[in-house]
Amino acid sequence: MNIRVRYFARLREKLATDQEQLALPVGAGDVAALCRHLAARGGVWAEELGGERPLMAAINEELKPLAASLSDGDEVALFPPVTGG
Amino acid sequence: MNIRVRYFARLREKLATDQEQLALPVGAGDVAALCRHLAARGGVWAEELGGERPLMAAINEELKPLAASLSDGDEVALFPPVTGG
Amino acid sequence: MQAIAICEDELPPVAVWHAGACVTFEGRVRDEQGRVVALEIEHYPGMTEREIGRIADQAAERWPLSMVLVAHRVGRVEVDQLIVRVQVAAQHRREAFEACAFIMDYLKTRAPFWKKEISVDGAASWVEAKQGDRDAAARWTPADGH
Amino acid sequence: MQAIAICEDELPPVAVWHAGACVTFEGRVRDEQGRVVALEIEHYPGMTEREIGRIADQAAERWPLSMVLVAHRVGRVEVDQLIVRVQVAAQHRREAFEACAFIMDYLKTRAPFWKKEISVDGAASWVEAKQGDRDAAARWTPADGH
Repeated sequence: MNIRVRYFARLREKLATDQEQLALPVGAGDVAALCRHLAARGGVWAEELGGERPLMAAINEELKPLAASLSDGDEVALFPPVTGG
Repeated sequence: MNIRVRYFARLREKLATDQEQLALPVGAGDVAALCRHLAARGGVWAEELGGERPLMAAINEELKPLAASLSDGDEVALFPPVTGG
Repeated sequence: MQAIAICEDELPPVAVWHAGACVTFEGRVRDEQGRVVALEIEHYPGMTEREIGRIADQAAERWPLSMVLVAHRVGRVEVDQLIVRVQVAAQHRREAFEACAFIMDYLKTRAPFWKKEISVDGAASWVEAKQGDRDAAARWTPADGH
Repeated sequence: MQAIAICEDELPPVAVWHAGACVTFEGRVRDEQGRVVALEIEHYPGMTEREIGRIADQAAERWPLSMVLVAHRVGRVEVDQLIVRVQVAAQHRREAFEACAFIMDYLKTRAPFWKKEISVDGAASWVEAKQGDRDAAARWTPADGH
């Protein structure tokens, strides 16, 4: 299952990347599982995505809870709580 | 005790007057007593000021309850509930 | 800063402000399904300005505001023209929203204006005060826990 | 009528509207006691417009509205410049006030914008989300009885 992951704001800066393509095992689960997968890289990945810091997620440009399931071709965005307005 | 009484909106039209000077006995009481005094004229005065229709009052350009006391030289305004804004 | 304008002609333009947040309310003459062509607005010169000043002062006591402007038409106002503008600036949005709504609710129930509707056939009738406006103003009194 | 503008430059002028009531919220960059000279606002192009559209749709489902306009700056915004405008028109003032406050509360907690403060010495730091904004948004959810 292929997904694109995008990072914004503090995450984009800390992870030093704004997006990447990932190939995950089929049925790899939900956004939280994706975060665990990424946090396993260690370093800033563990710091930012290991569950210590508040995180929001969108799937295909729509806000979703971390328990939302992923499908092949999804664009997942991970970002800190929004601060517009 | 001399007071000026002003009428606005529907009252001004129905009573066919916008203001008058009145000489009342000293200690003539409150706005409600003034209304009874005026309503005793009968006709439209009784209809408008006899207690059947909602009424607001101001003394010296400040909203007051009908139980507010009058003093010599006061300007009393009587009018229907306001509808601005 | 507080300013009150009672206008026989068009309302002045919206003011420039300097703060974090600004909420502006504007009301226009509605045609009421084509029935109404204009309003005639009577007021109590002198008291009108003083009462609106008291309402603005009360708002400034309840919330930290940096600007309150109230402008209101009197005389004949045609359908679709502005009747009233209340513009409130504050550091934070909640204060600006609440103060602006408070001023409108009090203006509707305390400022000495009376509207007369002029209909298509030239007939004129005084607008009756609405219970909804009295209820809206009552929600700001301490008895309601606000 | 619904329109959303994500602006790299100044916000468009306030729109002409035709209804009984209009409430406009505007927010400016505060200097935070002289500490801040500008904001840099990042967003998620595509999602930003869609999410604001969903927020405006939710407002239009809750209240009968005749117009919703949302304009928001992105990129560098200097102190005292406008960041955001939400303009809502409706037949009655209560609906316009509530819908405008609702849209602002949801915009603050759901639209994908992130602010970075640029200080006098050139240092940049991401603004942290505020619990007060989450509380403000939560008051519109059914669990709170609203």
